[in-house]
Amino acid sequence: MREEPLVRWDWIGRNWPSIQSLLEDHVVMSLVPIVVGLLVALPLGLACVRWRGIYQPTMSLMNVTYSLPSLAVFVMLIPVTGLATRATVIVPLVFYSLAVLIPAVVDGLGSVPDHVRQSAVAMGFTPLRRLLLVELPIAVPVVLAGLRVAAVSSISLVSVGALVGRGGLGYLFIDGWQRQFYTPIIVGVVLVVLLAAIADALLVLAQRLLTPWSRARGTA
Amino acid sequence: MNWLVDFFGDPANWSGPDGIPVRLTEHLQFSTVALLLAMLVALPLGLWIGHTGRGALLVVLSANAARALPTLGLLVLVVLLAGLSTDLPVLIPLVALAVPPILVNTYEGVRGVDPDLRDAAYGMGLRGGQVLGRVLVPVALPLILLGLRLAAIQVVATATVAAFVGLGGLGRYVVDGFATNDYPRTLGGAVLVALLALLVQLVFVLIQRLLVSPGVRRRNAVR
Amino acid sequence: MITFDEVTKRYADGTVAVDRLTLEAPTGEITVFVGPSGCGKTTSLRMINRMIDPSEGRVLLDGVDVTTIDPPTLRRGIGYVIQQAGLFPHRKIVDNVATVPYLLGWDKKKARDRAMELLERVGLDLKLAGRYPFQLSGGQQQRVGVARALAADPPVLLMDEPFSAVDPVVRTSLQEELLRLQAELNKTIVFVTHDIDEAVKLGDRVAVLRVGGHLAQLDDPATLLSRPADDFVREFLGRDRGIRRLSFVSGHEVGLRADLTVPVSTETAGLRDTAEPWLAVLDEDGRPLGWARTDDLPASGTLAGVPLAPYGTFDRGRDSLRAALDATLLSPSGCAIAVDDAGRAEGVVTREALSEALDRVAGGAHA
Amino acid sequence: MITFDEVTKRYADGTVAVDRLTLEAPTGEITVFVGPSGCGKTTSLRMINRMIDPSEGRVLLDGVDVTTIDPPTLRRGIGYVIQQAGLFPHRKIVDNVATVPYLLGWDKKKARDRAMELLERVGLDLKLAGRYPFQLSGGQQQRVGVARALAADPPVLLMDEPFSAVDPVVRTSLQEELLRLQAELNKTIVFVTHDIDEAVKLGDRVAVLRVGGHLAQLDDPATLLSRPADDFVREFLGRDRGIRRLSFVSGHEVGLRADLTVPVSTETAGLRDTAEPWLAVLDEDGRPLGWARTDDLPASGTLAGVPLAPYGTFDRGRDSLRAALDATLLSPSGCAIAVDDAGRAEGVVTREALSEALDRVAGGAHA
Amino acid sequence: GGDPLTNTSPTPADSGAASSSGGGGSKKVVVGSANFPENVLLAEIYAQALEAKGVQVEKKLNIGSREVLYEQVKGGGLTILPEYIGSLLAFVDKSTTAKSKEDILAGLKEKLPAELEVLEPAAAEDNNSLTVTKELSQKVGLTTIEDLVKVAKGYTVGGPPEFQARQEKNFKDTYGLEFKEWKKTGDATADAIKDGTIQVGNVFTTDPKVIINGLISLQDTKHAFGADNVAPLVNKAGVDETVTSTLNAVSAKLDTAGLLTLMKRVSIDKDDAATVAKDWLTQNGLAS
Ligand SMILES: Nc1ncnc2c1ncn2[C@@H]1O[C@H](COP(=O)(O)OP(=O)(O)OP(=O)(O)O)[C@@H](O)[C@H]1O
Ligand SMILES: Nc1ncnc2c1ncn2[C@@H]1O[C@H](COP(=O)(O)OP(=O)(O)OP(=O)(O)O)[C@@H](O)[C@H]1O
Ligand SMILES: [Mg+2]
Ligand SMILES: [Mg+2]
Repeated sequence: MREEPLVRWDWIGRNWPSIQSLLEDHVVMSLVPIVVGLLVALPLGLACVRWRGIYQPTMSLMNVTYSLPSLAVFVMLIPVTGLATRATVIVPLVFYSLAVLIPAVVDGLGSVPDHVRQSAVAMGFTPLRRLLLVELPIAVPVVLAGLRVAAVSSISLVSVGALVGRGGLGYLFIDGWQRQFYTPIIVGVVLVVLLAAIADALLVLAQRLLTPWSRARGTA
Repeated sequence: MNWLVDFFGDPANWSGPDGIPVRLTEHLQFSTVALLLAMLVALPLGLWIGHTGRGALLVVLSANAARALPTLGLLVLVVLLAGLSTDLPVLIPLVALAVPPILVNTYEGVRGVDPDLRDAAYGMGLRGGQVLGRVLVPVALPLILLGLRLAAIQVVATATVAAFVGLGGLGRYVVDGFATNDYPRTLGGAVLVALLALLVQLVFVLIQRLLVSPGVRRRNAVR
Repeated sequence: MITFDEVTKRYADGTVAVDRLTLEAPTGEITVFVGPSGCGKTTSLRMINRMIDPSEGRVLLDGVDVTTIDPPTLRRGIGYVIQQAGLFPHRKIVDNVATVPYLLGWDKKKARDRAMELLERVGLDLKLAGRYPFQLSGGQQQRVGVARALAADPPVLLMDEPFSAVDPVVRTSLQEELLRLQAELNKTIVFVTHDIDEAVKLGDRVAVLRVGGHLAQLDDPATLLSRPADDFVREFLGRDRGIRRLSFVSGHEVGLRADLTVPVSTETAGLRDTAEPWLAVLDEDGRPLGWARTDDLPASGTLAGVPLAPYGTFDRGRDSLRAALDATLLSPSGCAIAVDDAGRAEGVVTREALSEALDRVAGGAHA
Repeated sequence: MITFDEVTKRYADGTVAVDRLTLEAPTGEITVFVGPSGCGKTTSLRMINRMIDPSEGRVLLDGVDVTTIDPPTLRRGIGYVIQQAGLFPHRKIVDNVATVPYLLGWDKKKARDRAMELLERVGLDLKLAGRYPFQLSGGQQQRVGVARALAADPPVLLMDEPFSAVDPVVRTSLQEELLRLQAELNKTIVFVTHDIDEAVKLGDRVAVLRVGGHLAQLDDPATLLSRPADDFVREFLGRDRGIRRLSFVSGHEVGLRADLTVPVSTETAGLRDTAEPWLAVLDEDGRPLGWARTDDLPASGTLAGVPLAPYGTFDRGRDSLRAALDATLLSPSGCAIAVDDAGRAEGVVTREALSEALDRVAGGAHA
Repeated sequence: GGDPLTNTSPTPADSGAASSSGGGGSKKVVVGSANFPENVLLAEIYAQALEAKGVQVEKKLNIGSREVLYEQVKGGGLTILPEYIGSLLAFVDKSTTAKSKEDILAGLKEKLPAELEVLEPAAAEDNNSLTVTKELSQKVGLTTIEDLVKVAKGYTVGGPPEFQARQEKNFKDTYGLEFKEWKKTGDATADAIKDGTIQVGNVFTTDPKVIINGLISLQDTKHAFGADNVAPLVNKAGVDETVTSTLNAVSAKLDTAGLLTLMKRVSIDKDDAATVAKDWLTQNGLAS
């Protein structure tokens, strides 16, 4: 066993095309839940702020969802979404990201200082405009912070899908495991982490670009 | 719902080495050990960094990277490298999973304590350790506990995957149910894990009630 | 004109924040609401722009019941400034100021030009226009808040403790800025504060409210200080009421003695036997140089070589009797030198002259 | 006694916060550091309890260089009060106050008893002892902060803008509380503020610092007001310097005229041809009732039926010349009635008497 | 046609590793495989052979156990699955006693539901086995399953989750074999044997870990596992003449030795199943 080197570089070279297609699959399956999650979390979060009463129940539901093991959910979805389809992986991940994003949206809107909201009202903003032009933009940093966590976990969780036949880079883990072969596993881990790092960096960049007004806020 | 009855109603599932009590105990066991190990690493580190402010950037960045570590990949790698003779290797990915939320929340909790409070504490003649122990930790406690709670829930939920490499616990039902196309079993396993997670939540609410001073208000957690 | 007509506000929990308030805030004047914390100042103010609607009674804006006007429309015509400025953290200063113009559909260029004009008007460096609020000091933010409220040139301005979060020095300069602006713009301003000094300084009329939302007194500041309606108001006005009242008496009230000033070129010889203990010495242009004590004058030579004691001056045209009093108290001679705008001495205010002026004022106060 | 000996503090980024500061804060007195924002007040204060160590020079506590003392030990002997009180949110009020006693190893019962005693002393309801800080108002929290600093009876108290976050009314009462406490306790207090009024009110000595960490002037408040060292200090002291200075002159300085008071039982007949325009009317116990104008007196009967104008009084024992001046300005007669502690009239202060007293003060100011 | 579930997926373009050709054509077949390397390799061989004939292929490899995949083939989610005839028969007919290839094929014909069919089996056999470490084999003298009978009461046996349910009775009936304990070691069975967690494990003789670790597979003298020739299980509705003939051509060339050689490449040389499959197909003139 010891003779098996940790990384066989030639293997990576030879199999790069298939690794690449796994990578692409991984990107799609982790990105879609974040985007869909965000699109759903925004209205839901708004609703939770508007009707405070539904926040707790919604979050309880989300927390229960969050504590369901991903593997089990993947398995149980197969009859609905089909074997080894992207949907099998994407659907549960949407819910996981909701569990992070809804509180982020709610906290984000909560981070709008009351005096800012009041002065928007006093200046004659209609409720919708106030939401779009004042409250949502101010909520951006908090929402983005949530989005970063959601993105990273989503990217990491996709690989579990490999156990039910569709896990992007997770395939490399199964493959390496079966063949007692470290290289694919290491390549997979490194690529997943790299992917997460890139997504994270992009979101940080987005935050910088979107919210120049919040930079160095703490020091002001 | 019939599925649930199929699984929970079967007396065979309540006894023997593959019975619910045994699986539940196993699951609890290694979840607890993993959580304890993670606490052992993350709590002191988080407290220290939050208190001294040293190495904060590095740790926060690497904690986020650790969050990205795919549990499955880590699991198979570790087991391949170290073998299955003990459960310890299997715990490594779980520990890696639990460290970031504990670390980040502990760090944020301590760091976020009003600087005036810290000032007042030093000004009254508390020593560094006393400031940490008597002021920073009690004030940061809600956030620290929240971090622990998130970690615990993630560990409980993710420990399921460990069944893939032959570990026991409730994950067995999920994995075996899938392998034998026995949906009630998978579903039953999932429900048990969710119930366990719920129980963990309850326990933490209780701990919170017991340990956190009513004078301290809650802040937002970082997942 | 803003009219409160028997206005009562009862909150859902039963608190009566405002109790049958009836008053008028005349057009083009600053009306100040002052009173202890919780007396219903904010509540009253917000009933004007319908942030809160009254439980009973009516609030009229130029005779029109505000509840008949759609709130956003109403509010766009009313400037509103609050304590924390309430600036939008995500918008640059210039865009903050242009908020209401944008809302009203002005074109972007015009709105920004207007914003720049206003920034200048409230005394802000135009360099700040491109910054974000967090990059400004508290006082600067407050100025932006005022500029923003003025952007669409609303006839009415509501200000809720706008200057209470900044330090005393900045606060004073903001107050003066506001008075200067108001002299130009003649808005109808309702200003809320819990600081009686601010109220007296800024208000054309001051409404003192007491907890429970009752109007205790409504008067111009001088009357308020000289004739408080009851013990509550007297207590609230605090100490120094007599001295502060002098702020409302023009420096012109006091008589001057020109014979106590002498040019620096004067020979000392002729001055030594004057009955006056002190003389104000002036330079060639008539500006004061200091006080010479007649007893100490040398036998010969001009005043040029004589040691002079520092002097107290006040500007008769601009300053009040209070400043005159202060100047006499600071001056070693017990007399103040009255100067004109250019700083040239017009004469000397003796303590007798001051006393006489004060007698007139005191007499007038209770006439 | 606290001694600053050529103390300089240079921060890592090169900012010189304090520049060769040399001064003494005498034992049992309140020394106030005042100055504009960023002038190094906080830095100076914190060098006393070693929250910051000086770059050069020495800070001595009763002759001992503080850098030779272990910081926690040093700090336990020095009370420290800051703006937001810095109360521990997780501890009940009583335990907050008992913090240092606990640290010093007092037994629990004794520490709590001491805490309760102090809560009472700073004027807090003992019911609050079992509450948590968030359940208290800002002013109450500030009082707890003071109590906590006093808990182990430290000889030295450092206070960094302790009252600047509360509203003016509460602030005044906190200031008075502090003066009352200090009268009992005689601590060595160093007090930081940027409010000159507070400095002048509280300080036995006031150190005015200018930005860059230079000491501009160190004097007792009266001297500071009458003889500011330079334009910076003069500017910083602001307007009304002359009037405010009167606060430091005792009411006893002014002479009284007893002949201007008349009992209410006096027949009017004999009073009508007095030269005096106004007379102070007293009741049987000698307490003032008001002013009667001699010209308007009826031909017969006692003063009992005569309409009286309201009066201004001042307490000669307690009040300053400033209150006397204010009273003369408020009184329709231009004269104030001096009363004793019990409220009985001692005589009348005429404007002439006041003028004379002021002359003495003004004369003294520049002697 | 195609996979309706792929259509419901939020991403329109299905460009993952699990598919090698854009979907959409009505003749597309879906090749699946169970989650062990040999099955993956076989699936690759089938898929590439079909592609070489111009058939549109979607691959869903390394997914799960027979229990899962069988249902999928039956339901049409998968079209083709590499199978092992003996095991398959045991699966569809729990009571079968057939041991020979002919009996098994006959049994399958009878028992398989109408929508399913097993195409021509290859000569290649991949037997299920009971496997032990070399050390244990030498120490106790184990070479056949029969040797195990006398010591098994002290041993723990492990295998995939479905193992106990499938085989416990069979072992007892065929050999009178009873173990102390049954463990579900799943994909870690070979590792478990190596570690000593279990003494005996159910792995395929071609499992890379058997090959890598030099484990000993005991001879199945009484054919408890039955003949396990490789054969494609297909959903009849999904395959046409081209597919059938192509797969039969593949089976005609595939023998046990050949398969073992291929598996050594996959296991030891760590060549990718796809590459190995391609090479074999080229060598045998089944693809260019
Ligand atoms: N939404 C509300 N519901 C119930 N009571 C309220 C509400 N808003 C204000 N109050 C109460 O109404 C009274 C008047 O409040 P208001 O804010 O108008 O006082 P204020 O004079 O502005 O005080 P401050 O100087 O503290 O700003 C207070 O007793 C306050 O507690
Ligand atoms: N840790 C630090 N590093 C660098 N510069 C500092 C630091 N702390 C304070 N300063 C600078 O030192 C100077 C004096 O600060 P200090 O806090 O003593 O002023 P202060 O008089 O207390 O002001 P304020 O009235 O605003 O509290 C300021 O210019 C400040 O910016
Ligand atoms: Mg208010
Ligand atoms: Mg300071």
